[in-house]
Amino acid sequence: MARMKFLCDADRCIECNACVTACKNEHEVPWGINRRRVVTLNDGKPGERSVSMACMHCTDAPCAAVCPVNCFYTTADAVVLHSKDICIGCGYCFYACPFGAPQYPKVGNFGSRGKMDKCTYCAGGPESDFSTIEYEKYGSNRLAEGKLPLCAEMCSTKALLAGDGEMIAQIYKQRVIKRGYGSGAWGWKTAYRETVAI
Amino acid sequence: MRRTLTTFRTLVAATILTAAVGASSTSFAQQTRDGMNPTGQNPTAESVNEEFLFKQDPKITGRISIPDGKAAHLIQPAGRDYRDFRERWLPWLSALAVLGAVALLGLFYYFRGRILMERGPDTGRKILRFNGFERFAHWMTSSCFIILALSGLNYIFGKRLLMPLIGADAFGVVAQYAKFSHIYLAWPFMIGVALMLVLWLKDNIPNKIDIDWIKAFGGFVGDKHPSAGRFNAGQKMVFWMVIGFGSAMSVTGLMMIFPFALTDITGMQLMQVIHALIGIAFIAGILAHIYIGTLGMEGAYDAMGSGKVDLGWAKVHHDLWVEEEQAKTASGPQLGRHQVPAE
Amino acid sequence: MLIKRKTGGPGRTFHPAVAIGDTPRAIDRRAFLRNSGLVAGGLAAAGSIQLGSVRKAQAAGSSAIGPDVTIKKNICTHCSVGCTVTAEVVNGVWVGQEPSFSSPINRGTHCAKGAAIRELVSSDRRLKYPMKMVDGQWTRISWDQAIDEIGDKITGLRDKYGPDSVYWLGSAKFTNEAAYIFRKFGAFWGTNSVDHQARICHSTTVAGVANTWGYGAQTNSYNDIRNAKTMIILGGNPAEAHPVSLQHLLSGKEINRANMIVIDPRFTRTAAHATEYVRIRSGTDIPVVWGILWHIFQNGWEDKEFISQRVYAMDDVRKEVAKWNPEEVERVSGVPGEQLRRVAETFAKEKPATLIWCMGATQHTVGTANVRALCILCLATGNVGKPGTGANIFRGHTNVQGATDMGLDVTSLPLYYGLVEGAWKHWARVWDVEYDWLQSRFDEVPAKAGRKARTRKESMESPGITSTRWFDGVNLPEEQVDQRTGIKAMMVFGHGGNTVTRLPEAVKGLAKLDLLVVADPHPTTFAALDARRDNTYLLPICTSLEMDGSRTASNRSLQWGEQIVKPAFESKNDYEVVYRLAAKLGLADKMFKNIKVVNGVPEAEDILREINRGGWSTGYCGQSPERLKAHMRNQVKFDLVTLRAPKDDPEVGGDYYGLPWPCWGKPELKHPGTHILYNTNLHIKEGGGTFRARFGTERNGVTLLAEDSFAKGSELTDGYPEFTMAVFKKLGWDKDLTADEMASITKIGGANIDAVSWATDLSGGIQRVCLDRGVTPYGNGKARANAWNLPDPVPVHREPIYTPRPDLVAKYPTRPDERQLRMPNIGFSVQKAAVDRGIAKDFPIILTSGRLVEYEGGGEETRSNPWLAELQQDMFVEINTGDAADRGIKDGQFVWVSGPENNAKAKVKALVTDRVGKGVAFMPFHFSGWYQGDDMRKFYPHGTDPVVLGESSNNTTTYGFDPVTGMQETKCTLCQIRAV
Amino acid sequence: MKAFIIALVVAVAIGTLAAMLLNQQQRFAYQAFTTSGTRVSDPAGHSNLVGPHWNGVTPDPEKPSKS
Repeated sequence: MARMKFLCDADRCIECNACVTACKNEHEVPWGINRRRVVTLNDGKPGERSVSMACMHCTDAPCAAVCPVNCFYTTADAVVLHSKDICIGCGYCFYACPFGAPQYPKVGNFGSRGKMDKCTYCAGGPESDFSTIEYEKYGSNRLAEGKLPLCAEMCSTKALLAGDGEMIAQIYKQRVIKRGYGSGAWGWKTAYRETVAI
Repeated sequence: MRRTLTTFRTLVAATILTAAVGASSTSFAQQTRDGMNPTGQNPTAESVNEEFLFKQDPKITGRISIPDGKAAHLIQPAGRDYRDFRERWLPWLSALAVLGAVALLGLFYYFRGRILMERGPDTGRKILRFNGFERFAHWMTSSCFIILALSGLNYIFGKRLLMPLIGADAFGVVAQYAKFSHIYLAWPFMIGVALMLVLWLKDNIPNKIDIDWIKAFGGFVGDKHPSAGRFNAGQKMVFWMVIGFGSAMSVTGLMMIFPFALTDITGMQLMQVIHALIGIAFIAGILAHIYIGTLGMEGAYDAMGSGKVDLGWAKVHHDLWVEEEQAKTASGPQLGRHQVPAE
Repeated sequence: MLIKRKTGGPGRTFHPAVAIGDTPRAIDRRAFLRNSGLVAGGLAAAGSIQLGSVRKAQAAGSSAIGPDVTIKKNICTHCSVGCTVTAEVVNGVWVGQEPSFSSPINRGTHCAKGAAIRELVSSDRRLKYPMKMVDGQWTRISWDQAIDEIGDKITGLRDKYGPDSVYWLGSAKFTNEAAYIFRKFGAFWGTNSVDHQARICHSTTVAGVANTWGYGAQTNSYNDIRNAKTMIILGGNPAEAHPVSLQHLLSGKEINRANMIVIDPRFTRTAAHATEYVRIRSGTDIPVVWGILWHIFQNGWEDKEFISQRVYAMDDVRKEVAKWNPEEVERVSGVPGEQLRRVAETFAKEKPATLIWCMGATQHTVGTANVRALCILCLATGNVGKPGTGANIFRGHTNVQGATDMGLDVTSLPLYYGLVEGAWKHWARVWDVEYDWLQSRFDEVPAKAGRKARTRKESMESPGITSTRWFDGVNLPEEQVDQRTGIKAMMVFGHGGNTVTRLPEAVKGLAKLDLLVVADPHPTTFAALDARRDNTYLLPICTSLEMDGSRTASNRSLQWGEQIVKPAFESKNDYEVVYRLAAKLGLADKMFKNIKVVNGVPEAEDILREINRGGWSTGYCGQSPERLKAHMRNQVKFDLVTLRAPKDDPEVGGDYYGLPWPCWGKPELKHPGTHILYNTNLHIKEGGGTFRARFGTERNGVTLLAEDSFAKGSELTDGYPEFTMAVFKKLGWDKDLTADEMASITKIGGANIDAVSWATDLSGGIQRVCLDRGVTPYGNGKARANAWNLPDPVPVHREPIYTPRPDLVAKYPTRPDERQLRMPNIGFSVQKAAVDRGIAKDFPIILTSGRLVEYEGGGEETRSNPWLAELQQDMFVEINTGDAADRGIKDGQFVWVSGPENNAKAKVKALVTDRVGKGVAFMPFHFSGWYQGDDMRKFYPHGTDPVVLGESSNNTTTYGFDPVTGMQETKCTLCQIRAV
Repeated sequence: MKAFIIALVVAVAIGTLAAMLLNQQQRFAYQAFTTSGTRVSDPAGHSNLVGPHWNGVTPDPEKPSKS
């Protein structure tokens, strides 16, 4: 059984934001909601690195744990999804999420922020696959089409890897061995309690 | 004891966390200025990595072009600690606090029983203890409190207790409305707390009499009644608990109603922790208050119900206050005979 | 109308049996709810594992949309890399984008712009119908009315002021075919003032590179950079400007452990991935390059054999380089000698090495000289004409290479034939019109201001006014403009108004124009500067995603893009609009004599065939539409590194992807195209070549032909001149020509058959014979280290007009005032005045500009795309932390950036960063819509305002033009920054 | 009892008022994450995840989706 993960090779990431707009394009995500984003560390200084970040679909996901209404579930591919029918928009998942993934359609007060939205690993939601309603609530369901998340598929330098955790770790390892450097699998320790050993 | 310690540790950790953020950001800024000219350096060789950044700051923060400050935090592992608190400790703590309070009160009831009114010469005569406005303030605050407490507990226990019973869909709806009520009824609650502060502050200033009252265990043990003014030390404690916890809940609650308005993610987590911890303590405290006001003492409910108490009872429990009131009006507010409540 | 992706069939119900039975999935909603109802924590997943394993197997064949989805391929319009865009279309609506994994260029990937390109077509900010400004108000009009009125007005202007009074500004976003008919239209109209964006991006590259070794284009390709062991990126930030190219660069860097050296005033996103970063002062590229060469010559690291065989006059360069010892280089550029020595040694020794440059090198008053110096560095180290080497020039727009090739250039007819009589006669033959008639279309210019009068023929052969100076052509006194009158009308097709320097002057010019026509998907800055009340027209043009045609990527590969959807709203494609205008002017019959027109729209394929018929000089003759379409069908067959398809492939066997020009001979010859220019290790039939013998055979007794160097399999084993019938006769090769070919050549040559050359022979016979004999049709010459026809034959350093180092001006002054391209260039006077007035004291910060990854060019299109606009919502200036602290400026606050001319100022946000060094500020050039602190949003036609507006960086840019091409100076001026 | 009833009524009234005020000052993400240089169109109808199903409430299956 595949265990889906994301891995951003920061030595390849050039902050081109293709992942961000690919996500918008695929799911028609409105302005103000960024399921994926690119953060630049050490900006303008030697050692500067950019990292593309979205929901990492954690092992034992903290969002799912703290959710007061248990609206999260993990698929067989280890993708962490949630039901917008049950979500009450309380925002606890944002506090617990190490990666700032949850987004809310309204900003301001807690009372009516709308249903939480986050990266679905292009795997839709609890509604039946390819239904209109699934698309409108969660975006398209590429995984069920046998495709991977579009952000990773369109990454300009192939920095962002998506797929089975072991496979992408292997790809990353080979890259690091080949080129002789690598700043590590960002967020893996926090998300999966493991890291890619080189 | 271990549990309280852990709670304390979580709190302390959270505080240190916030302090550390401030401290490390200054050192980072200095570094910025020094490392100004990267001429001649090999940017590939010196890339930053997670380990290095986590040494500088418990969360990794960078630059992002979208105007959303939250998004600039790349990784904040503190979310894991928050989750630990919320899922591992909080349910047990709150269960212990609430059930513990109920159990203690049960024990107290079992051993002490209902405190019955002592019959005396003034039994049957009434004295106005709380006027209509005071009662209004009390009931507004307390009714809101009950809803807030229940909806608050729902955040912790709903999915564990209610959801299996009624199913996810129904629970989703219930939780949604519980959330709405929690947010919106917080406002009358806050107003109520403020009103109570204004109404009863002058009668709740601690004084020497309170020490004697406490020394005498408030008369709960034994049958001698210590003197007390309008409010005895126990009631004052309830008052100050309501004011203190109420305002703490209000401040943290407001911070949470307007997320990220004044603080960042670490602050939000801290607010959550404080709100939850005080919340359960508050609930436990108020349970005791409810017990004494209703079941614990004979005819208690009518004190806040009608506002009038039995003069005899008042003379026993609040002798100084009765003297004061009777000094104001020669006749005193003596009303018809009735069953006499207390609080 | 379906406007967004929705599922094709009716939505499924939520009956559990249906949900589970129809589409097995990891966990269906009901199952999930049951689980979460039963267990509090993470057991939900465990309960679903079985379901999940079933799903994987069954879901593979399903599609999100259903059977009625069609796939269309076009090319991303946002840079020159040439990424294939794969569109999913349902019922004529573009509903989704898929990665184009089969394209050897982008391999599925995109940058932010490419990944968001679908929005361009459905954008609600597009110009929806033709509009006309009536007394300051935008009014909707019909296409017929628009064409009618515009046609009448330009005819009136032509009658009154002559054809040169109307300026034709074309676009690098045109397809090749559109660029070609636009240039042809200019010729038929009778002016050479036909220009496009290449003027302001790589005109100096084209001039500099072509003057060095023959053709003004990238010598290798993005993919070929994977072979490099060393790459220097000078004045370029491909990580933001060409992100997909970084895929190839970084792969090369990783696989070969290549050195990646970035030389730039700014620590860019590219520099972050470099192995060495060299920070220079803006405008000191020549000292730095000469400084590198100083070490190379000093240590004998140059490629002596290469120089002696294939380079002319390298010794002239040695003399100039000798002046640039490490001390002087450091004094002028700030780069320590030790570092340059390291760079020099790496570049010369760790070969193959390539040099990559972009607008940081080209957009200077010394742009052409910069480019020449860079070419010389490649030549000195023998890094040209082999895999992994070369001048890899990254161009800016989707088809800026093609549009340049097609002659949207004031100095040339299509395909670099120039403006000489022979060129006009060649194209007159291709177009099947009388040369005399063409000549009659041009203007007679009376003598003025001491200049001689000009005949029609002389006008025809005199370069036009450059797009960088159009407003000078309006504003300057008429006697200073070298044509009958100044410019009276601007016909702007697909070109922003904010990309040219000195915007305040442009605003003045706009106000004075008799007519302004903007034909674009968006209104552009031209329409929104609030300078005009009347005689202004907006024509909605569709994006090139909505039309067929070929585009030439930076690596000279042509790719055929097919129309994805029909033009949105009332917009029309360029072909139709040019055709309608031509029809209105009565030129259509002549212009489209040999081009098929279907329902009023010329057919792209047929235009390309005409290009093929005339494009001999640049090898645009072999890329028939059929071949290009076959390449798009067979993308997956081309190799990632060599870009070549296997020889045994029935459709594209042996071809290089996109038939990179030169693709010699007629399409039937099946020349594979030329992946790497001047590569002598390959037979010309396999894409080999030599340096072009373009400048004669000898000069001052020294040969200009190659010595002992020739392409593999060549019958001539030494240098040789370009092939004409005269040379053919001498060699006896004329006998190889067929009767038909001879007949055609005889017809062309008339009395002087000897003059018919490889470039003018319409039969293709000369090229065919050349190929058979393994020789390059354009000859086998030497590259020129000394280009004697240029103002500075050997590049010399010249301080920028507005330099922060006035102390260096005496030693390194800019060129004296002179006249170029119908205009005075008074750079020297301006520089002198700036030094005398002590400008550098009042404006102590160097202002440079560049690109952001989210936006492109003038940015109207990309700033109207919410997916991109969200990521860059404010115009900003990057200011060094030290400079910001001195001025009390905080990150994110508004500041005034003021420039030394026109009291110019711009209100922008400060981005405090160490990307720029102390004393340097950087602004992106994509913004417009704010002008000197005022929001101009209300001046856009209702609803067409871009999502994001901001100050244009060109509000504060200043005077300065390259003497060869009129390139503007955008990379080095001065400014002052103050908190608002 | 009267005080109690009034208290409940007033509590509900204040709560409702608070709800109204809070909802009034509520801003959509597209409004909140926008700066002075921008004019953003209302994403409803243009974007997914908003519009008729903004809150994730299951829509009437009979209602045809916008096409």
